[in-house]
Amino acid sequence: MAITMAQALNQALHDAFEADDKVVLFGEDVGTLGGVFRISDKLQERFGDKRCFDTPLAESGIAGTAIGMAMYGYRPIIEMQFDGFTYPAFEQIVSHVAKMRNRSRGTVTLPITIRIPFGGGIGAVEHHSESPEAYFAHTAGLKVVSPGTPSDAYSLLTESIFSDDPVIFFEPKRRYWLKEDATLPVSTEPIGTCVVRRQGSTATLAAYGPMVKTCIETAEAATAEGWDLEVIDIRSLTPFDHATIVESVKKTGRLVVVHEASTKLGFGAEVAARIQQEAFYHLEAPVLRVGGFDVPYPAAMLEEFFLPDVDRILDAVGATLEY
Amino acid sequence: MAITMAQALNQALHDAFEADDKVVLFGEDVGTLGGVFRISDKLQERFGDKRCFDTPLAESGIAGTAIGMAMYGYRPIIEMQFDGFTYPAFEQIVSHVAKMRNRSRGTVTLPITIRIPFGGGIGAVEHHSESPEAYFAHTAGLKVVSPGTPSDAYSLLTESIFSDDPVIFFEPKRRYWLKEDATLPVSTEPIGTCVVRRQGSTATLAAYGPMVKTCIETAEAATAEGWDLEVIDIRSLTPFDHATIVESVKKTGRLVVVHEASTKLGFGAEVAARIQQEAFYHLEAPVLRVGGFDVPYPAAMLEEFFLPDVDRILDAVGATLEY
Amino acid sequence: MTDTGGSIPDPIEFLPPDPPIQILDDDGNLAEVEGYSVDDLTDEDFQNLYRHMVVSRRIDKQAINLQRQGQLGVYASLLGQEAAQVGGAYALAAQDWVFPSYREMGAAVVRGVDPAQLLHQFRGTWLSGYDPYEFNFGLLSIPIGTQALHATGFAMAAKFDDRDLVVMVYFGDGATSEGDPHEALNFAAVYDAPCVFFVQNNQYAISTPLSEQTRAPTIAHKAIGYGMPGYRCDGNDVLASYAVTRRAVKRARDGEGPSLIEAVTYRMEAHTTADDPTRYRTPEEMDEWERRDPIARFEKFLRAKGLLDSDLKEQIDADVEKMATRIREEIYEAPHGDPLELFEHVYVDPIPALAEQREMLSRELQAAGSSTTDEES
Amino acid sequence: MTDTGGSIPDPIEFLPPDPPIQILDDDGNLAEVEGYSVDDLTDEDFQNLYRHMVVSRRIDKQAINLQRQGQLGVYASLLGQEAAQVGGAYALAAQDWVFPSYREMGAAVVRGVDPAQLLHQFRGTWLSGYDPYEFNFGLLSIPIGTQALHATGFAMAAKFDDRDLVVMVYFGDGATSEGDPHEALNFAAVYDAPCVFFVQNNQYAISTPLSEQTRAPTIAHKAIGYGMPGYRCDGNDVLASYAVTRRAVKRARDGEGPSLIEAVTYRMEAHTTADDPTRYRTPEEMDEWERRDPIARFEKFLRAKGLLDSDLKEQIDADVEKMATRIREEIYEAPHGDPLELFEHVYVDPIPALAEQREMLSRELQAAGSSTTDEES
Ligand SMILES: Cc1ncc(C[n+]2csc(CCOP(=O)(O)OP(=O)(O)O)c2C)c(N)n1
Ligand SMILES: Cc1ncc(C[n+]2csc(CCOP(=O)(O)OP(=O)(O)O)c2C)c(N)n1
Ligand SMILES: [Mg+2]
Ligand SMILES: [Mg+2]
Repeated sequence: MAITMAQALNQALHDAFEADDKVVLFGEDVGTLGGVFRISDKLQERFGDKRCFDTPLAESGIAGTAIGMAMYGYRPIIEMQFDGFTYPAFEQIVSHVAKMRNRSRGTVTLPITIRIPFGGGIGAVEHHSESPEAYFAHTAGLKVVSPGTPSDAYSLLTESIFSDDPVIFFEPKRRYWLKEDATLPVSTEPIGTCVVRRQGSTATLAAYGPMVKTCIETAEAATAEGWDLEVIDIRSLTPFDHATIVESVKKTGRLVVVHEASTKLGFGAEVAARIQQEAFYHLEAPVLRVGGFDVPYPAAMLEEFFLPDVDRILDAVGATLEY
Repeated sequence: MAITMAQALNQALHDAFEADDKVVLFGEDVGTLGGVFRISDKLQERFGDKRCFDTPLAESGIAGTAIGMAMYGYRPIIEMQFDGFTYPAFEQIVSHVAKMRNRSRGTVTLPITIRIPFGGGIGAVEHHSESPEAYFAHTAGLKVVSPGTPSDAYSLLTESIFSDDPVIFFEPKRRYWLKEDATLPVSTEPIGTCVVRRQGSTATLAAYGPMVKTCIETAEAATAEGWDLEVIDIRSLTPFDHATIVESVKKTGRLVVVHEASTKLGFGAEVAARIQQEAFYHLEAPVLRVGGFDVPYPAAMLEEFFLPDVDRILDAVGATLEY
Repeated sequence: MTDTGGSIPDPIEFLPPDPPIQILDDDGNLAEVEGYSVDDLTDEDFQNLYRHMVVSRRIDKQAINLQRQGQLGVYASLLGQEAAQVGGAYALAAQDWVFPSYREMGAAVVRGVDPAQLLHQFRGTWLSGYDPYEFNFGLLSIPIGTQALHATGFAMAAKFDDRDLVVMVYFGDGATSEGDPHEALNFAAVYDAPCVFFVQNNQYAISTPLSEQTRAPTIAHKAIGYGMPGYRCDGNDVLASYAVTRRAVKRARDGEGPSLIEAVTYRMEAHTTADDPTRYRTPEEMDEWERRDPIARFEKFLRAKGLLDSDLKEQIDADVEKMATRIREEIYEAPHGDPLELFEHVYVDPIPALAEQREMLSRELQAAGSSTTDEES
Repeated sequence: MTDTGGSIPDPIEFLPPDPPIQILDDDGNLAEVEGYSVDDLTDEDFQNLYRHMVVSRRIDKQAINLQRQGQLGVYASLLGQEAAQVGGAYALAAQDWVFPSYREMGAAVVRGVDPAQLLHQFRGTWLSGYDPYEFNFGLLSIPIGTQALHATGFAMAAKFDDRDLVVMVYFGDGATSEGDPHEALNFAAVYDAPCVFFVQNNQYAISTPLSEQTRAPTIAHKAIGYGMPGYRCDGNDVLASYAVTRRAVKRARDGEGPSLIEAVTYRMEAHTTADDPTRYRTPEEMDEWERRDPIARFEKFLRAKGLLDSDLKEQIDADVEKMATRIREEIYEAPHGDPLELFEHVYVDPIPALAEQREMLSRELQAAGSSTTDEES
């Protein structure tokens, strides 16, 4: 059956609520409205307003109270309404969510899932198209995950909710309506593994979240050039499974990493740094990065020029082939 | 005359206050007390409490009001009392300080300097030894600077204050008492340039802020192994002058980047990603990173095991020599 | 001197007036309310207020249509809030400043901002469409409540600089829950900043009603916690909104510091064009507020006072219609932004990495251009 | 139902009592204050309160000494705040929870936390030294005000879970300026969370006096802005601190929601051992507060009531001295933390990158160990 990523996420929430009554979800407009993207649709109706509830408009408040609820014994899922509104919660996430277990020497665990619809491509106004994943992938103590397909959305969200570690869960909002034939429940590869989505031999593309689909499309377009691209879905930024990419590079000798976030110190920097170290003798060209430019996310009518697309990725592949 | 970095910073503030009466400084305890590290000592006494003043205890408030004051025409310097207390201001910095000029199409400039004493090594309690520079170096619209010597502290702070772009100015607090023979005022290389602090041929070390001194010490210790290390002071994370490092690598063929921040997606990732791209054929070994571990900053008695030191850097140099 | 916990002076002056200030009742009859006079308003002022409200509403409707026609990405309507916004902004002097949220078309109209320019932000041509220094009107601010701190800092600066300048900041009922407006109110009070915090309590933050946002007796009751007066008015009454703001502005101008105004009103449209309010509110509720329409009420007053006859109304309507048409055309004909402008304004000083990236995009654009040419030839 | 701006019920019950609650005057005479009875306290309770205060002060002194001797990195003294902390915490039941800042040695003593364990955080052995679940006492929290949200969330959870459990959170006058306590007070009110916000107004945030922190008539006046009662008491009066907290706790336990307490007190020591208060306050001011010493005052009361004779005092002093010695020894003899523990608790699930890094540190330690051995041999 064809399901969208939004449906898969909604189903994962319903199933988790059913499986464990300590699972709760709260945030701005997630209850009555079911979230601005309806990802929590019908949760409040089915499970009541002690399990799924609207909060006052305050992201630090949402993250901070989630900590208290988790300490008590709940398993909170919280929603940041948009990527750009995660920043008011930054202190609670970085200073407490990430550190609590370590500073308490293991006595306090915080099984919190922070859902963040992220990325551009939907023609939104300012602050609604940000890709802040690098901030969290640099922060020790967090897991950071982003699905690229509906099945993965279901499986990774389920795993995140039931993980005893806090997880920042980045939902690629432009892929909410992406369809896949799948039957739920589904269990895909665990957090902490990269998955090869397409086998190839000319060069490797690596991406996560919204750019996985773009990379697949690139690989298809590349056949016209006679290039056979391997596509790796990173899925999990922390823990990061570089070994799978190293294996791929041993075969292809070339790697292009793709994301929407600004290139400078985006996750691609970590991938490049790590792979050039682990696969030094296998690389026939430098690892290249295709990311957003190092400018603030632009106005809607200009986003197409900012975002990586098939052409820009093909150019990068071409560049690696010139070495 | 031997001056400390703290004296150089204090002098830079006094001189800037004298040069331009639109320069103001505010933050927690910066007035009467002169700051917990006394970097703003005697500013309020000399220039009055409209130029240098204490604020209520609220970092978002400090950063947010600085934006309004800058829009009006002031040139605000603000202090975040410690690295770990920058996070409450994160939204104002990332969503507004960094973006205002761009979103206003150049009509609003924000000449704000955000001073942050950062890094470990002083045996402090939790949240007082963080290295958050990567968060800001990934954020388009900010300049990010960190001096390693007293002269540079004076010169870079002066340049930051008078820059029309917002600057995040990271003061390596463990080096506040580092001495140098220097006469103030002094003008060193501008923001956006790396400086070779020591010439060498065996391999290159690159660092900024507190780790510059550690790298110099490493280079001295390395002579015992017969290694002649080049040391580059990065100084400016944005703009980042990779060209100087490329030149060095052309000579040495080997690069080790050092910082206190967690290694994963720390600034070293950007340096490695960039240099492996720009100097692919010159590298005889992968770029290696020596950073803090990917764990929260530890308790004071364990910080020596977390922080990069001479031995750990030498090990990394040794590793690059094995290629 | 430290506070040893003794008795404190009676701070009752900070609590809001009860009942809230209303000058025009639902039928447009004028009441005299002590301390909140509108004696300074001339007949022309009354007509101006009306005109501003009518313009705001018409442009608002135009914007919604433009969004439906695919010309704007999204739009946040002020329908129902015209009196609060226009009345508030009208109490400011030319040199004063306004810091808006994203819903302040009415305040923008009063300040003379060209609505077509403002709409560029919603169209996505550029991130913003006007120069704040031209109208003393800050950029639309989307991250909730953050602009309250910018306003406060601006007001602090004016005070330190001994300038006769008052700052007004608009935000919503939902915004009162965020940390930033709290910090702003506190800073403003501590520095006696000439800042007026104007809260449009339109009853909702997207789908979340006021009752789930706060348990305060009223939003105006928050003021005493910062040591400033809290005012409360009928926000669908343009004269009450004006009179209350005038009092707060005078206080600020006289060096007596900031205050907080709560204008009780209602968002008659969806939160934005992307919202579906039927999921969270009833037709009955909307009807009730329809009956309290701020423009209809003011019209009754003007007619009774002989300040609005059919001629004037026709003339205003015709002007407004012309303006709406002009805006529609300007938006339809507006250029696409220049992609290379992505790199223009990020920094004042040149950044080599951006120059490289600009170069790359420029090459891409050329390639795309030449391939188009190729196809065409 | 939306709020059309009509009259609101008189919310005067939320304003703090004036004058603030004092039960013992400066000479230790007991007054009956309606609504704030201490009738439930037995003679043994009175003696317990005294003992807790004396212990807190002695351990505090010990900690300062240990810092001077280089055994602690830094320490934040509670000197002068014993009555507020002990009186407040004493009003809680065993199942209740406390969320402290970094200055709550007195509250920790009441909850039974071993001070030696608590001091590990200041020594830097580990990041914290006790298991919060053992004492229902959260970890010391350094980022100002952040713990107010943890307390609120914990209280919300208890309420959703129908548990008889009240949460109390301590923070300072300075913390009231931060966004987090604001958001916490609002959340707690909206969800009727059984949470008591206990503000120790010790007049300073490091060097910044209350007058530069806020213009509120009193901190307790902030409560009405959240729709909860604000209480104010003499924080150097252990019985007033107890009685006011007891009332707030009862309210919370009875499902009537949160409240805010302001205990007016004074930090008689430096902010921390790293601070130099002579730069910002006068000897006269300190003398004035010395005269209001909370322990001396309570001692007068106990002696007058015949609850403290020289025998008991000697016995308490001897116990306390023994305890101080034990703590001193434990800190002196405390192990260095195990470096490999850096990696132990960061995640529940194993992370390959951390395993690699642990392996690297482990090799370094072995190399250092063997080189030491080499040198020794
Ligand atoms: C920091 C932040 N969080 C969330 C949002 C998403 N959002 C946009 S408008 C809105 C509701 C605002 O309500 P209110 O303050 O009452 O203003 P109104 O829209 O009613 O004018 C929300 C939650 C945002 N823009 N910024
Ligand atoms: C978010 C944050 N900003 C700054 C600091 C540095 N700091 C430590 S204590 C303190 C003053 C706190 O004052 P108050 O809340 O009155 O508590 P007190 O120390 O008087 O008990 C400051 C500014 C901090 N710990 N956290
Ligand atoms: Mg609203
Ligand atoms: Mg204090």
